[in-house]
Amino acid sequence: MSIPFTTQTINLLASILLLIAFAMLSQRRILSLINLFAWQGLVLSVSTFVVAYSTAQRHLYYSAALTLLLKVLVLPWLLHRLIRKLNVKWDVETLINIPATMLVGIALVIFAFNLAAPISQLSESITRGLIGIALASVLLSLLMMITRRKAISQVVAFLSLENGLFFAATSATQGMPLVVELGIALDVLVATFIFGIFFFQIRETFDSLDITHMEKLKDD
Amino acid sequence: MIDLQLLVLLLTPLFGGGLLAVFGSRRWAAELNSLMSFCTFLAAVALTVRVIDFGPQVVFNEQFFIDQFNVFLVALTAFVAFTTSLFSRPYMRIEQHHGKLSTQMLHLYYSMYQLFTFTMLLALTANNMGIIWVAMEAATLTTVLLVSLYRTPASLEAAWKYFILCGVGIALALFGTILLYFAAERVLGEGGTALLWTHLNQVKGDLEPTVLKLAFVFLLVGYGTKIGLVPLHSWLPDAHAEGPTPVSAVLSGLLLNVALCAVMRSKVLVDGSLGTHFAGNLMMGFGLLSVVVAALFLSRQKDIKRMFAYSSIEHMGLITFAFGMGGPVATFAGMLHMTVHSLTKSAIFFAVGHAVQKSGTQVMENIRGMLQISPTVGWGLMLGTLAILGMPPFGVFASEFLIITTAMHDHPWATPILLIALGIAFAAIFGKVQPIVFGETTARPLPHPPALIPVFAHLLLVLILGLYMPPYLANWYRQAAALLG
Amino acid sequence: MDAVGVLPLDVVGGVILLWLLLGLFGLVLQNTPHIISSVIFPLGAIAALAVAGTGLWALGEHASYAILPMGLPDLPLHLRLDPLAAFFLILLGGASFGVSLFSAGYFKSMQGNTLGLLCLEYHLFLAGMALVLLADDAYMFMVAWETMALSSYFLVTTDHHVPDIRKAGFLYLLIAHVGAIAILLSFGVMQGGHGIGAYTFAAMREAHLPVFWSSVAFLLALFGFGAKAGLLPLHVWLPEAHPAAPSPVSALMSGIMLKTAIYGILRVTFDLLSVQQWWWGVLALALGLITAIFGVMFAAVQGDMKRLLAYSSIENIGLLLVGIGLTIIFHVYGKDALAALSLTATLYHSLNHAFFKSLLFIGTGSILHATGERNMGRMGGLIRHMPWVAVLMLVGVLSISGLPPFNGFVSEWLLLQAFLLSPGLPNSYINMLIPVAAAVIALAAALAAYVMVKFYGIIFLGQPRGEAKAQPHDAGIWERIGLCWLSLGCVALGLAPVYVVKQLDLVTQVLVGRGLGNAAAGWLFLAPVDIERASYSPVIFLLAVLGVMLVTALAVRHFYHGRLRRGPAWDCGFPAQNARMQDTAEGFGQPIRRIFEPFFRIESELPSAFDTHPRYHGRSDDRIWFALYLPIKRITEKFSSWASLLQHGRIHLYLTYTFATLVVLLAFV
Amino acid sequence: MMAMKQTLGILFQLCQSLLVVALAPLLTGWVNQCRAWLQNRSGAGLLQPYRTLRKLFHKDAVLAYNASPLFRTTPYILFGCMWLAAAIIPIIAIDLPFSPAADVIALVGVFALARVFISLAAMDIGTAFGSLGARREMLVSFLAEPALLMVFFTSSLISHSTQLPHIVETFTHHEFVLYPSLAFAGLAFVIVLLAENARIPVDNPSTHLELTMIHEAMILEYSARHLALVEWASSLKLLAYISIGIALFVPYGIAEVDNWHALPLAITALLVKLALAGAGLAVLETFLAKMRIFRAPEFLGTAFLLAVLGLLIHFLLGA
Repeated sequence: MSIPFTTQTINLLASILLLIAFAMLSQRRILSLINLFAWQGLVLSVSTFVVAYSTAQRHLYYSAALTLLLKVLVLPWLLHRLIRKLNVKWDVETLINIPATMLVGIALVIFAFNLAAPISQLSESITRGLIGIALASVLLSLLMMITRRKAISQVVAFLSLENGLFFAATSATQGMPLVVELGIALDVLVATFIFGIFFFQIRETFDSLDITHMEKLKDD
Repeated sequence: MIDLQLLVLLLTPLFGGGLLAVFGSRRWAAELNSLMSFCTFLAAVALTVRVIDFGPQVVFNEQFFIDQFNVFLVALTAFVAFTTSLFSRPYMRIEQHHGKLSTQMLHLYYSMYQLFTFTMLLALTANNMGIIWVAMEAATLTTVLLVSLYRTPASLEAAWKYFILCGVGIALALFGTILLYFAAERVLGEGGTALLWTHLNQVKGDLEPTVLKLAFVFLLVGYGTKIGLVPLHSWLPDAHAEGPTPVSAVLSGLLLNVALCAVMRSKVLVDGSLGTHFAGNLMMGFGLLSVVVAALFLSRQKDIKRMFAYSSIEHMGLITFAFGMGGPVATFAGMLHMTVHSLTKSAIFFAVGHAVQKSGTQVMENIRGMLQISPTVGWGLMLGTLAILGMPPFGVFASEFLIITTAMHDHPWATPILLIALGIAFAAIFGKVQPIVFGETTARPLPHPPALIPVFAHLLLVLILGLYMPPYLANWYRQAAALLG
Repeated sequence: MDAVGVLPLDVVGGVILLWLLLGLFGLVLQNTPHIISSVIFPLGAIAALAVAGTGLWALGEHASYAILPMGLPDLPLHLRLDPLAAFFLILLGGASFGVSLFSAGYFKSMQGNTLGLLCLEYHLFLAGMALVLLADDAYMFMVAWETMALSSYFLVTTDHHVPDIRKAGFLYLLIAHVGAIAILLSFGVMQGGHGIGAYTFAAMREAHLPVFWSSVAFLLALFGFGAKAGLLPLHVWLPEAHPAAPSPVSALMSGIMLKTAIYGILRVTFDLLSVQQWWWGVLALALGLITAIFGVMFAAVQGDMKRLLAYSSIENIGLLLVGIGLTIIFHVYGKDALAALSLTATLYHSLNHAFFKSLLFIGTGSILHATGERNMGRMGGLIRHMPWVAVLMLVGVLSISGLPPFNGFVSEWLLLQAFLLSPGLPNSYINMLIPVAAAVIALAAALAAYVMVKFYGIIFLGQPRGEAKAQPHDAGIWERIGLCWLSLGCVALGLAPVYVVKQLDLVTQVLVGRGLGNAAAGWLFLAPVDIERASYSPVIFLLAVLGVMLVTALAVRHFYHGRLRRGPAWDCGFPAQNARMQDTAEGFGQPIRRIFEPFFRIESELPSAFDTHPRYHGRSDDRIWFALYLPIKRITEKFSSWASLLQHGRIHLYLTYTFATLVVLLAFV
Repeated sequence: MMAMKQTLGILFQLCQSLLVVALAPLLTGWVNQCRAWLQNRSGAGLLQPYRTLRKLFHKDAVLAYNASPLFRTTPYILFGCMWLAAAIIPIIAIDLPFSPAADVIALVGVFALARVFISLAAMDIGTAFGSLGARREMLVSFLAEPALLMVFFTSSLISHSTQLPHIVETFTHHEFVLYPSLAFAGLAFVIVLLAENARIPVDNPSTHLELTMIHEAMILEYSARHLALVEWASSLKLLAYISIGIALFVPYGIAEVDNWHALPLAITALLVKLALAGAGLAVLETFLAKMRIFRAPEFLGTAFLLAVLGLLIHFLLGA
């Protein structure tokens, strides 16, 4: 039998998602980082849409729309605005140099796939192996959070982590119950606002968004 | 009937949050805060009584589930939230008087306090693992702003760390939840029911073990961050030390319990499905690690609130260990320890709060002779410390006795480690608290009379629990322990 | 007795309640201190007497039980009063009666709020000790035990404004806590069966442990109770805490609380554990000997009178442990008569020690009030200002030096008899060890006499050294009553050994299965085994000496004259002599320090020959402190400094922890 | 028969008690006389101690201003203790009615009691020499006392009794056995005897050189009847010690109670033994030299060691 078209598309989108995650990991400039994030959101919503179409679940359409609205339009816009307001320096300093990060990233992807292999074996739904990809992208964004030095890039990493999760929630499993998704979405939104508040507070306290300033609290 | 009670329980704080969002800057905001908390407490009592009478119940087309286990946490949460609101009334006034807080900040504080209570109650009563997650996230979000209330660099830093670390943790927990759903939907089919704990609990035998293992790892790491298990604990001391004291009290007194409750729920599922003791062993490992490392941390602390934050880590580790061991006695002991720890620790934080206000610093070298300036604060701190250190006849000793004796029977190798850690903790904490309470003082009196009824109320309860446990309470605990297995 | 319908246990329980109530009253009556001192404390004393009486009554009775509807849900509080507990109750009541009466006078001058608090803690302390003796399950025992520790800690730190006292209190509570942990562990090892119900002593008696585990339990118990008793090397808190505490409290702690530890060891070894091993006895014996010698050596070089007494308590605890060790050995080898003998000696000595040590400690209290001094180097000639205290304390001094016809001698005599009758044990090593042990005991006893001569001579005799108070006043009426009671106890225990031993038989029968009896069936002679072998009659002894004294005195008066002139002291006709020519406390102890030099950690600065104001300063410290405790402290600190590297302040690091934890867990499941 | 035995016992007891009190100064005199002869002096004669006592009793007592009652009672206590000790040791007869009142351990106790009191009395006045003497006395005794106890242990382990009468009985009535352990014990006992009775090489009874004296330093402040009693007590002590030695090591000739005729023999035997012992003591004192006070502990330590060694040997050889 040949794999149905929808599944092919979803797999394609999944790989694009992973690709974008890598791109973000290697990205040096904040603006394009945010754009990538927006793209990731787009991919996410499309894949959700496809899943919704193929499994004919009404509420997945909603969540696809929600994703489109939130992750592609609102959040990037907010971030852009923040950057303009706080006129952050354009480029991102990383703690570990990019190539090393990439290598670790690849290792992580392999790790994630191995981990997910047994699971995807027993999944008879249309979306085999997507768990692995979701897991990989989650781990990648986590890695990105560890390696980035600016508050904003950390936040973006955090949000893309949420994207990975969302992908797992919608595509890998045919969508969580709607209540949950709404809740999640709400939380993400609020989180972003609070992040925004923090940026301003941090900015006015440390007059920089470099979180290496915030290493005073420790045991010595 | 019961759904009404639940509705009241949940809506009161929500509504209160709304009210205070409007009137938060009025002079009587504090009283309103206490009032709402009191109403919540009443609702919780009513609910508890009902559940004890009629056993576990599900309401609102199964979205909410109340059994002996979470209802006891609900009661505890409502009670401590109430006493804390009583304490925070004069405390915050004094802070304002010292010019540390502005009215807007208080405004934020009061409304957030109510919302925080709401999220915790939601997380406790929700039946849907997804909703539990949402509530936990919301609890984080509400407390983040409370931690950074003072807007000092330190508090900002603490809040930021708290936010990021717990955010990440929670996100991982979400992944765990998704995996859970992924496993569940193949048994329970698509749609709403697949995340309902009650249903999952019924079919836990058929759930796919490999997935659940994976899921539990994510859930444990996720919620474990919130419990403050070593090595995920890093945010905890900062947040406790830099936030306002009432917030520290509710954080370590309540939020940690709520997170632990979530972990327990998933543990029940996972071990049920695996038929092994996988989750239990993981929890025991984390618990033991937390106890030991926290004990080692204690002796180097300079900041008093930080020190007691570490002691919270230690006790959470102990509880996790107990729950990990499982079995009726250990689980019983774990819940008992949850109770007494919440009561004692919040009492300690109350006393510490006033001690800090009197001496104007959190650095322990500069807090001296509390007995001299105010015996109540001094004795409150001293007795609270002795209680938390597991000195009989306080209740903490009772639960520790149960935990240790059970461990001695089931896992003899663990007991010396535990006891040595407890000994180190004793030396560290008591050696630091003693000069704070005794000796000559440098502190100054306060503009407002401190509220110390909560302190002694809590300590009295703990003392009673150590000497005499009312039969119905014991039965209640037993039933809950039976539920958790 | 059951015709009355009241069991001894009920009475004791009532008294304990009464004590708690009195304590609370004390707290309430803060504003009327005179009532606290002159009403509540005497009432507490009477209650104590009731306890002693009940103990005496319960000695003959069967064990009586009670279960309180309290404690843990599945482990209610069990109480049990058997002869062993009864004996220690007698000890508790008898000694604390005197101490409480003394306290009534001693705390008179204290200010209200402190006194109220102290009254509460004091009676809580008494109640705690009584409950320790009654406890019949692990939880009850631990609660009582720690209540005792806590209340005594607060009593020790009564005067908490002095940093040293705070330090002493902390050290005390810490070591007590460590000991409690060990005790808890040993209970855990001894638990019988499954579930929390296995922690009743009854269940433990039923659980017949394998040799290995019962040895573990014994060692843990020895450690735990040794920490409370001041056994080497866990003694360090004792010489700090006893001087720090108010004197009546030191009296209670040293006289009674240490005995609860002895009680614990006896309870675990002979009651809860079904079989003993011979090497336990050897271990206890060796530890006891070391402790005894160590204690008395350090007592000899002390300058602070209460420290001196504290060290002598360590010595006596050592002797008691020697007795226990002997008992174990004999019991294991089935020589029950000898076991009974040495056990009798042990119990007798703990009773004696309770009396004379309390006596001496409260005596130092009176001295402290009179002179405001604890340093013997500034005392002297007090016998002329405080005759009551002087005479009564002389009794205590003679008793503790183990001199006939006082009580200290009887127990030492019994102990030495036990040694003398020992040969014929199957194990040749022990046969070799025992005479040496006896020698060490004799040495310790002789040294004790040395110490006490120093103690009494420096404090009460000679000329006043230094600038102490001009006119020290004698003890008040309450204090005198207390002192009288205790010294009477010393004399009575010394003169009526036959009766006491008869009572003790009831205890030894329970523990080692047979009593001593009295071979010389008569009240006059104490003959533990056989009148042919050994006998002792303090009464005849006393009468003879007194008679001779009387006769001589009269004869001298009659045949010659009783003329007497007063004049300046001759002292080989040295012209300019002053008080500074007498031995100081350090001077008197100096020979000991010189002989046993390697045991001390001595730092002393001697004045040069041409010093116009020569000042000698010397202190001898405990090597163990530097060799054992400081290293432990350092190690812990090192560990914690390693731990604190975790908390490095960098959020990236923290995220990495989360990440690493996740990956590791994922990799390994 | 029983009553007869009892009365006899009482009679013997009385007779011994009086005898020892009467005899004690004579012994001292004899020892001094021998020493005089050995040192080519004519000596003061055997009865000199009696004369001294008489003189002292006649004198008026002089007491330091600050002397306390303790100081005044001590001589009597001393005298009482020593007399008791000398009275219950089987010197002329074996089972005296008083002897069960105190076995050897109690005997050591008696000596200790006396010692403690004399030391306290010495510290009472508060002179330099008094406390010096007291300290030295205690220093000597805390080593001598256990040694003595060990000596007693050895003999009582052999005779299975701590009652001197029974020890004596065993040694006299069983067939003669050589006890190597007793040899050690005897050696230790001699040293103890020297030390306890303030004899050279530990102390020098006939000097007032502050650096050397121990016993004398303690009784410096005593005068007249008090001094007399103290002196008498110390000669009693010497007698008691020597007769303990006799009882332990050469117990032959000590009478049973139940026959009259043994009495004269016993007394003569006693006198002979005492004379020999005294002479021996004198010889020792003449040929030994006084040692530094801080060598004394080593000296007594040897005694202690010897005694313990004897004990161990007893355990080893069973003899």
